[in-house]
Amino acid sequence: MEPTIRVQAEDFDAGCEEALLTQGRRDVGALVTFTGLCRDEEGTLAALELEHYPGMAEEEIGRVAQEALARWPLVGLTIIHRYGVIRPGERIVLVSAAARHRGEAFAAAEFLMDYLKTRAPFWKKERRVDRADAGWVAAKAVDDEAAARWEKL
Amino acid sequence: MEPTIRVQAEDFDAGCEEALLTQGRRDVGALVTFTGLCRDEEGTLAALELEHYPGMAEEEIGRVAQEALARWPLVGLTIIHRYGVIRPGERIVLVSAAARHRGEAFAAAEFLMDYLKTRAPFWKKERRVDRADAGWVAAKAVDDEAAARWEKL
Amino acid sequence: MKAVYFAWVRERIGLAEEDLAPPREVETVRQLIDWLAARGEGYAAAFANPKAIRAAIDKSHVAPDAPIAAAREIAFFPPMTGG
Amino acid sequence: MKAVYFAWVRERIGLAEEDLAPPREVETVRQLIDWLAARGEGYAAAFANPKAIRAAIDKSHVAPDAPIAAAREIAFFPPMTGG
Repeated sequence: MEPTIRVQAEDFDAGCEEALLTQGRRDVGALVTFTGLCRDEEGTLAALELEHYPGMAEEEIGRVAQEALARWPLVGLTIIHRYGVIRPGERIVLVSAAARHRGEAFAAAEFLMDYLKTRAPFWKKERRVDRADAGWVAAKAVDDEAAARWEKL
Repeated sequence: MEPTIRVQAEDFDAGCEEALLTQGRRDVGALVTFTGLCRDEEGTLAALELEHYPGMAEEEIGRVAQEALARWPLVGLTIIHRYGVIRPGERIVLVSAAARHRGEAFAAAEFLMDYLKTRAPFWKKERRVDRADAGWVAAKAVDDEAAARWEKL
Repeated sequence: MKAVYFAWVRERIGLAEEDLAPPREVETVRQLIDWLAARGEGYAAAFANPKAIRAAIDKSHVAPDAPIAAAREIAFFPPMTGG
Repeated sequence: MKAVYFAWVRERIGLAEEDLAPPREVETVRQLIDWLAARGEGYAAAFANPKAIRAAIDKSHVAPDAPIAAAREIAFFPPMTGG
């Protein structure tokens, strides 16, 4: 199974991506789609600037996808990650995993998000409503922990 | 937060339901959508007949939704369950949970599916391609176990 | 008291619903199942394995020892297989 | 060897990329970081806390003790915050 991986500045349509994974198929029992969106942090965030490492971003997401495929028998997988300026309410990332059974689809989608957070070469800079200077978002220990728990499985 | 709950014979559009949960909002950071579909079981299944208990189906899904809302700070929740004749490739159930953070949205969506499986009053009858008689699907111990693991949390 | 049946419970009994008037000594769901099982062949087949039967009173799940005195509608069905 | 920098590593150095020709005794990623940190103020600021620096060789993550001899492109950046 060849996953669909896209790194793009443009927005995406979650419903359209889900339809592509299932249409014309009769072997998909479960589809789990995660969409990550930009929050306005109680009105304080004006926008995120997402920097990425072109080339490595696609390659690293591909490696993470292969790890998921080695762990769970997915029948379809789409991962999209945007870069550039993203405003509150807009979509940032999509992971959509299709499987025969729901446990596999849930686990794969959550694993992929945890791994993308800590391994995909993207960096967020925050533009605040009330400040001229933008600051880089610090990596969170909680994200490292979320990724680390899959090592034990 | 008032969840949207629908029990219906008609198909639904996952992308449309997801859009309704997020449009015009700036406080949603994570949206997890589960779609359950009818598999053809390697070509042996002609259709599922889904029987339900009208009235109780909506009420019980509502109770399960309130349990999820008591456990996780969701900002949006939609649950749709179909009944009637459903053919391979068609959608059966949708759970879409919106939250600020991804862990909450993933946990709530998986909890809801595990609980719907064992508590929502729906029963599946299988029409086989090669047999005239249809048989009722037996409840699975694995589904009881999936629901039971949430009791420990 | 209205009784409603679903899935193979409904099929074995041959009815989707009926009115029941059990005697006063039938006080719990379990006792109602035993009383129903003695009503004829279809009922006996439907309730042959009480462990495979789930019940709801007024559209809420109940345990076998739940009292039935206040029930307006009691439902019997197999374990759920939705989702 | 081409070096590429991202996020605040790029900002502090003031360059997105450059060609590097480290001396032969610089054999590992860690040694290259030390060598870069001594090149000037911006580099010193970028690499002040080596624990906060991640590296990739030819677009794959590598550990600080990875050899750099065969590298065509080496990247330095902070911990990732995508997703």
